[in-house]
Amino acid sequence: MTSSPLPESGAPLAHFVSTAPFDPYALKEMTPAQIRVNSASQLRLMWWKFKRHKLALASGIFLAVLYLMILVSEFLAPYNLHSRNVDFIHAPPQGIHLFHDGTFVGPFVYGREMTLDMDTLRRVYTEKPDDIEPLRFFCSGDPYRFWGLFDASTHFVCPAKDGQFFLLGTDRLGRDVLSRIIYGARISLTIGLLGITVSFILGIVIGGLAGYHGGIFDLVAQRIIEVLQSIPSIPLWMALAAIMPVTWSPILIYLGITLILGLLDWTGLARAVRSKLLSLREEDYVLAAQLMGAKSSRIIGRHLVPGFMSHLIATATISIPGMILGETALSFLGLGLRPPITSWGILLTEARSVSVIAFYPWLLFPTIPVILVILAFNFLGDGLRDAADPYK
Amino acid sequence: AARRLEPDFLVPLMNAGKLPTAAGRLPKNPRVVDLAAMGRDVGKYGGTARMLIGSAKDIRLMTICGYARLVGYDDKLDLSADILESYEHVDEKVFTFKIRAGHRWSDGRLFTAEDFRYCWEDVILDENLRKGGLPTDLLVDGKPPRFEVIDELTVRYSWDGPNPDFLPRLAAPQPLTIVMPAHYMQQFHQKYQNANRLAGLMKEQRTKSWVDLHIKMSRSYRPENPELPTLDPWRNTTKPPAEQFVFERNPYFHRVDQNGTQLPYIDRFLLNVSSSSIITAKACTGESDLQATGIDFADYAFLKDAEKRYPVKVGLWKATRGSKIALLPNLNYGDETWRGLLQDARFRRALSLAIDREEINKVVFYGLARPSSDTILPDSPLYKPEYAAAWSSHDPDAANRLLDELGLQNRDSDGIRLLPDGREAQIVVETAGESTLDTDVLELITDHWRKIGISLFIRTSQRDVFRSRTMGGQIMMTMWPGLENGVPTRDMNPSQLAPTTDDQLQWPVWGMHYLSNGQKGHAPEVAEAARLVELLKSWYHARTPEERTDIWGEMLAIYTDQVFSIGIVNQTLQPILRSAHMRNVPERGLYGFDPTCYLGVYMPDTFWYGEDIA
Amino acid sequence: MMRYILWRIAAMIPTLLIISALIFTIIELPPGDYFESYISELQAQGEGVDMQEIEELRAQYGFDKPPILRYFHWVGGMLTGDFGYSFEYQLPVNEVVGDRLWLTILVSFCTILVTWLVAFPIGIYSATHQYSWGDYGLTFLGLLGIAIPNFTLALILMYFANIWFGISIGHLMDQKFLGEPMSWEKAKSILEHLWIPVIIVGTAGTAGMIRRLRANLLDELQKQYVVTARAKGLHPFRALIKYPLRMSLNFFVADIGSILPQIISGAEITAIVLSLETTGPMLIKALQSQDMYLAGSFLMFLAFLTVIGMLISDIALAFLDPRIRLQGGSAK
Amino acid sequence: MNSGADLLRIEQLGIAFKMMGGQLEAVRNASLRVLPGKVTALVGESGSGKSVISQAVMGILPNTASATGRILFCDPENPGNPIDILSLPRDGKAIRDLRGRRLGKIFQEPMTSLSPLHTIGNQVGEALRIHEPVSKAETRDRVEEMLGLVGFANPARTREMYPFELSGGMRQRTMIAMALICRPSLLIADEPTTALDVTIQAQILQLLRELQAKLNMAMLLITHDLGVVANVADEVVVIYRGEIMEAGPVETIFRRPAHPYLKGLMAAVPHFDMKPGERLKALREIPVNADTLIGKRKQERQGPEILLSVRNVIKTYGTRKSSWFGKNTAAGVRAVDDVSFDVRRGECLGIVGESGCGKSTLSKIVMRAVTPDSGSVTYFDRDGKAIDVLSSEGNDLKTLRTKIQMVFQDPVSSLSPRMTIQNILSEPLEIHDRGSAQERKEKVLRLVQAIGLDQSALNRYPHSFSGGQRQRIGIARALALGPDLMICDEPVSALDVSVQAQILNLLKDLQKELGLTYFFISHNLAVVDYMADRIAVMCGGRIVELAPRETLMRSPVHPYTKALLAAVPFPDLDRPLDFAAVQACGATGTASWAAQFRADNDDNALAAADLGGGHIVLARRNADVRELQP
Ligand SMILES: Nc1ncnc2c1ncn2[C@@H]1O[C@H](COP(=O)(O)OP(=O)(O)OP(=O)(O)O)[C@@H](O)[C@H]1O
Ligand SMILES: Nc1ncnc2c1ncn2[C@@H]1O[C@H](COP(=O)(O)OP(=O)(O)OP(=O)(O)O)[C@@H](O)[C@H]1O
Ligand SMILES: [Mg+2]
Ligand SMILES: [Mg+2]
Repeated sequence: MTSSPLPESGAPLAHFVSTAPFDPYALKEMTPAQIRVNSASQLRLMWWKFKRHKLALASGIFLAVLYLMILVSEFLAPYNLHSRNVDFIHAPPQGIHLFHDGTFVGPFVYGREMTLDMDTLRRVYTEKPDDIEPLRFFCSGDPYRFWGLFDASTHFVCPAKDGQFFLLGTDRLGRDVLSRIIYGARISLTIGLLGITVSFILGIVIGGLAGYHGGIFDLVAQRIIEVLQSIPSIPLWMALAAIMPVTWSPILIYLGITLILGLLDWTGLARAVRSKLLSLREEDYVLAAQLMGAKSSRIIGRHLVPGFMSHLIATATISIPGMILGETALSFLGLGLRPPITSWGILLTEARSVSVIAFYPWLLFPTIPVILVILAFNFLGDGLRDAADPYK
Repeated sequence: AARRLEPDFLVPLMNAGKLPTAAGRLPKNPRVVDLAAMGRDVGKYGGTARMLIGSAKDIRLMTICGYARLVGYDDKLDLSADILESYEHVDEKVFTFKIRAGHRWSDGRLFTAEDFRYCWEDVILDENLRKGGLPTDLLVDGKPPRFEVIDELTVRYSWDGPNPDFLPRLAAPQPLTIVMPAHYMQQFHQKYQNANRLAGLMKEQRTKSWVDLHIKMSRSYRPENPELPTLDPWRNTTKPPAEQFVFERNPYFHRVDQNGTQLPYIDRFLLNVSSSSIITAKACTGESDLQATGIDFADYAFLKDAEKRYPVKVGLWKATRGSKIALLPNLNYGDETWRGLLQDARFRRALSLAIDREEINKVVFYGLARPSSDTILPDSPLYKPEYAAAWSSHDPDAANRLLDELGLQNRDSDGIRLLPDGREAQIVVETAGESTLDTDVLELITDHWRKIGISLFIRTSQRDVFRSRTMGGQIMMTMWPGLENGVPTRDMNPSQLAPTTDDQLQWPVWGMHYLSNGQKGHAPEVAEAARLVELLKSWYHARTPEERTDIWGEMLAIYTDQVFSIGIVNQTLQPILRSAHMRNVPERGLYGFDPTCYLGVYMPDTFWYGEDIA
Repeated sequence: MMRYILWRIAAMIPTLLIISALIFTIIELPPGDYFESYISELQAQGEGVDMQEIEELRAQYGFDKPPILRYFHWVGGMLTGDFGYSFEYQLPVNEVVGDRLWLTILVSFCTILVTWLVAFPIGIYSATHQYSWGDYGLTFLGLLGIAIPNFTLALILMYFANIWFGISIGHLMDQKFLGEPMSWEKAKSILEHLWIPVIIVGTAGTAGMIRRLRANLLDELQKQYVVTARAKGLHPFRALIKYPLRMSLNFFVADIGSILPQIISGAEITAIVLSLETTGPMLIKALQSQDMYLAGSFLMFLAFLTVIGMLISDIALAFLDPRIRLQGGSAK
Repeated sequence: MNSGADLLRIEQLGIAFKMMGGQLEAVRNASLRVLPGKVTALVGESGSGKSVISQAVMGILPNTASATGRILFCDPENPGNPIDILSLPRDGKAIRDLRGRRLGKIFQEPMTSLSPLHTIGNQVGEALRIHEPVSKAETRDRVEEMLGLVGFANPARTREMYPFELSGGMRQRTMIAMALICRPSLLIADEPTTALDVTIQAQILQLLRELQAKLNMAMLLITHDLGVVANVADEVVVIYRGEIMEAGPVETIFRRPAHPYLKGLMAAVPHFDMKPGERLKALREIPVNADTLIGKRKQERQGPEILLSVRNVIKTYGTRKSSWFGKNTAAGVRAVDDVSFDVRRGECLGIVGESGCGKSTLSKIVMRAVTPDSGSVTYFDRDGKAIDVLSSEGNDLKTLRTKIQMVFQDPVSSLSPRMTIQNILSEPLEIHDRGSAQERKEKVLRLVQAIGLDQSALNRYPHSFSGGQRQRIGIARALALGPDLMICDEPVSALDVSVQAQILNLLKDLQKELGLTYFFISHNLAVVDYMADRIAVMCGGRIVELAPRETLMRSPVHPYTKALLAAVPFPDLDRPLDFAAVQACGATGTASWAAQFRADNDDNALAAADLGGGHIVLARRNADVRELQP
């Protein structure tokens, strides 16, 4: 009996017996952290895992803030959605300054003057170096009707009295781009998600049933998918836009059409779900669940779809831009949202000529929130994916 | 100086003996264009002009801008003979046309009275070809003219009553067709072609009947048939469908400059089909040598900027429309209450007064247009300032008063007026929404009208359904360009001011009534509109110029005072882009379809390339 | 399997019939017809129309008859290879499409190719280098592509390509080559212009593909059989290509049926903005002007592609994953 | 035989897994070695870290693991230059060059270790293609040769098949073929024979020995079967909870076990000489209260005697290749061939048989997971109601699903990879709406404890368990609903003898107290002997012999049964297996059978002959019963 089980290389093995105390009933004692983990629910575990993904967490918080912001757009926007300033048409963005001539003044902008160059017919804005227009905060500005409920006029930030403050410039009617972006968030961040939800529910349910049951169910579902996929959205929009009643408000029409698009958009997902399930359903754990007497809905929902979660999350996050910008293509053809409603997509369609890119590039600012939101959703999706990943 | 009288372009053909020299190609008595008198320079031959068009159908621009007509307007809008050597008429009843001797079609065949005869007897009077009967323009009191061939080069049309419209119709952008290349067209005519050959041709052209074949092969307005002989300065050589249409000079064109050089100067026009959205961008990168369509005033700054980088020049012409855009209240609207209001002049006047035209002008037109009602421009000899001023000032108070007077004094909590039956006063304006201009202006008007308690909703739809829906009373108001011809002379037909056709969106049903001779639609129930119809009828019979002037005046007064259409601004500017090397393109001009035919009356055949030819 | 394929091909007939009826309805749905829009277009320019002639045309093309008759006429025509008549071009539909079809195929083919060439390596890279700078950077680029609407991207690219490289605005070739026969110069010009639409149309699909591939790969990378492959000494990259990638192809294969139609219709707006000589703008225009036979036959063509694509996709799926039983129910 | 330096030296190996809430130290301070040409057996409790060690040797630990210590591999190709595997870059060229070529590994769980999308031939030949410049044809030949060596009757056909078309044992043999194809110098075999019947097991062991002798191949053998250890190992290392307890030459270990754990292990081995009613001596006894565990009253054995009756069941699998062109069953495999038997209430019916003879298929037919071509399966309820298993619907089906439960042969793939153990175990309860959420939670905890895991297992996902642990989870899940009939397909194959004893005792207790009925498939004849009341022997899709346990064990009639019994390895150095005597005697080896048991290509030649006393044997119709008697 030796103290190490390992002899010299090549030497014959001696009999080694561990001398450590041995108690077959001994249990490893657990740290409090382990106990906490052991008694947590699966959701809680996921949340903990999610939290470890800093970027996802940040994205989540960013989106949460954004969604909170759309509740108070009226307050946050320095101007109203339709406030026009005919003296500041196509005004470029304005910088915020803190110091004037080396002295601290607080946030302010320099006043500007517009002259029309009659030769080229361009509006030229010159800063007046001694016209200091300090910004006001929690101030009274354009009156608005908060969510259409009560009148108010308090804004987070407003220009100086009789001054102007166009952080992101103005458009061709002299409307503040920043304010329009803030208002546009309302539509862009909400309605499209509705469409995604509808199409996801349909896609997963129909694709799931077709893939799981196969046979005649699959056959019918596939034919429906074929038919729907064969009808491009643009002619459909054209037809729908033509027959929608005039008296409906634009938002209602848009909502309706988004829903209809959602109702038509599920096919791609359904096919992906179906084909994945066609192979997943052959797995033993599905059989195990069947033998336990689980219903199809449970098998699809608890066993199959989770195995497919990463794909679903990726697809969902990737469809978000489509939904946010969904109306741009339509607006481009003159079928989309109409004033007085606006969205980021609409704002972008307003910048639809090369001259905008050459002369008024700030009209492309709405792409920035779009990019941010899309990135945030994607990173959030990454975090969710990882949280649901058992191997992590 | 020894001027070259033959374009290089034609020399190879002449050398090959396929083409005679200039003397052999020109009529004995060509039309001499006195460039000096027009303040232009004599040019030289050569060059290709590129032009961008939004769709293949736009090749008709060449017919419009080429502007070779039997009789045509000059840039002062005076009528004179163009293709014809001369014309004369007796009391506008008997018209005698004299053809230029030796004038040839573009294929070299002589242009004679036979071509008129063929068109009259074998086409217009042919029952198969003209199932619907004669074109209304050729009827006076429902009766066609008598047509006579006086000699080889002289023809005559005579009516019992006066037809003051006849010559203007021949000079119109889309002219009345009374002449066709008989030698060419006969091969497609049942009467002249044996059935076998005809069937073969039909098969070749994939038409179902010889009538279709004849119609297809004879289209001259949209010159899709490269074979069709023409009298225009350039003839199409490309068969559609195509992305690029090549127009080449017509070697037999009948105009010469004062030195006797045959026009046109420019050899070829290349028409490239582009989507309308990038025409501006392309024009700005020097890809067009002459561009007026597809570019808009809003792009002026961008176009102007291109001057720095590319050899192009941009000029601004004055648009001839009565109003750049106007609101047309549908007096035949289906809803009883609304119709009542819309037919009430006070209501229309209130709407008009409420609009702040200065603001619109400033925002959209850099203040360069002129606020005005929908009426004629000062460039017209018939113009009076009061027409433009009628109800076009910004006076919301007066507007409010008018509306109160009308019994719309009740308002809801949002300050929107209530109709007598309790509904909100919401006006839905339909627009084709093709440019942001319409929607921008409407957005501004929405605000203006809110101040008088009227709410405005914008609905964009395809413009092709406007006509039938307006007819059906489903559209309340449309946004549409104002009066077509803003620079009329007393000799031009004032029908645009009266309900005369079904495509006038303010009164299509009444227009239909007139158009169908009372068969369809119904007569105007508004007295002033009915009066306009009467005045129009009396214009036809007016004998003296003064009489016509008076009629025009009264019609214009009624039209503007009644605010049958709500004009916004007119005299807007149209950018005209041209290659910097191109000469003789006027700096200023009137731009419009009718009557100036876009560039037509300014004679693009006299444009030429200076310096090194591109 | 053979049986299944035959059965599927048979099932295509009723499917296509249903689709044709739907397409016909959609095209008929907007009020008015081609002639209405023709008239109003002329009027918008201030031109007059000869209503008489229009009425004649209407009668000639059966627009005075009930739609159902026209439908049967159309479907019957298509079966005999007659796709109807384009009013707009005043030519039979087959002749109108002409060159555009080839250019469309060229653009679509390049787009698909580029999408795959870009998406696969990047997707694989992102999955194997999860949360590396490369992963973040490429993800960002990809997402940028879909975050910017196609037409904006088109305008931007077109503008800068002109400013920087002097490439003429829009179109698939320089103006001077329009209508010319094919030549070396023309081909070069086409290539010069091609990358812009390819990038624009490709970006959206690329990003989606990258993200989904990445997600699927991440799932598969952990599977035991990948470990087995590694234990055999297979290079991790080759192992990835052979095992997880093939597994992840499932979603991709499921989608191939709709790739072509999607790209063709996704390119419509881009093609309009760039004024490409492809079928997209023609289709949109035909729809807008209600040039119904042109639009209808075109949509049917897309539908046909879709249906065929679905069949191919199903067969490919069965090849890809031997466990998949297309025929049967859930019992083995 | 060359016994130079150690081929593999593992020094002070420590392996820990990062987990939520801390680390899990799977291996601590483990040191062991393998001599060239020799076999070192690593035995130990389930979950003690054996597989993890083997993964570390291959350099394929999961990302979440971290290892310390040294693993020195001294390649005979490059002697005197030991490589520390742990220090090689992960998946770098150096380690890749070793893997597959010099180091072969047989994975514990063959199903999941094979890709479902690639054919057997493709996967087996892959290592060859990576490491050796071979042509296509050569690869094919070598693959076929290897497949033949591991006991496939028709290698050419097997090469074209997909893993899911194979039985558990066949997949395991595929793994073996895969590991051996490049003739590695060190083979790491993680439970290489658990899914094989004893005859094939003997054949494989024989093969390994030959390779050892011929190529001087060394082997790190991880196994629970002390019989195998006794027969092939040179040195034995005993590991318990990640620490080495005892090590020494095989002689020492078997003759003079010193550590209490090893002693306990030896004592827990089931053997054929157990008295009826004798319990296995598990290292740990976990007292189980059947009532609270299953939550059901002790029940009298009531109702009809027969619980399940299977009649003339036939199942033929078509192969995938043929399915491309219509249904072509002729080319298929007859997995179950006209099988009839009854299961009596409260008994344990053991099934043994050749690997690939259709046991799993049969059990799946009984569960209605596979539809047979013909035949019937009837279940008799406690109140005598007969339910046709194959066609029941609605309520009947629901009853069946609670009354019959199954333990899958392949534990990994039968557990949803994305559910925690907590969810997996409470799922059957949720499906059938048993108890409140809290009650379910408690019940799950009791189940987990009953199978020898602790609470910390609840929130982990299946992949993070050892093979044996997963197997136990499968058992716990089957128990959750308190079924009447449990179909256990190799339920304890991955368990070491002591845990196996624990589980078998648990099953026995439940049988006694609740009257549970078992349908028990196993290759371990000692286990079957311990558990079963009657035993059926299957071969080639048919039941060749069915008899009460005693009878079958003492006086087997069928040549296949006899061969089986002869091939059992004993954990006793004095009773070595006579490898020479073990011949291929399964469905492929029928030729050596006595004439009255051979069908000789006549489908209808054989019928069940009753020898009395419930002893039935499959023999020629015309055979005389007495002739058959031993
Ligand atoms: N990927 C993993 N993540 C976390 N823990 C793991 C992982 N793999 C194994 N373990 C744990 O490590 C310990 C050792 O596992 P290992 O698989 O080596 O056991 P084993 O000795 O092979 O047991 P068996 O005989 O049951 O297969 C077990 O407690 C197991 O739960
Ligand atoms: N899905 C399938 N498709 C085709 N053949 C199959 C399928 N499943 C099993 N088989 C074949 O059926 C036969 C019996 O398989 P089964 O799994 O029942 O064997 P087994 O007795 O359980 O063997 P083991 O002891 O090795 O697990 C085998 O030859 C196998 O190849
Ligand atoms: Mg293990
Ligand atoms: Mg089995």
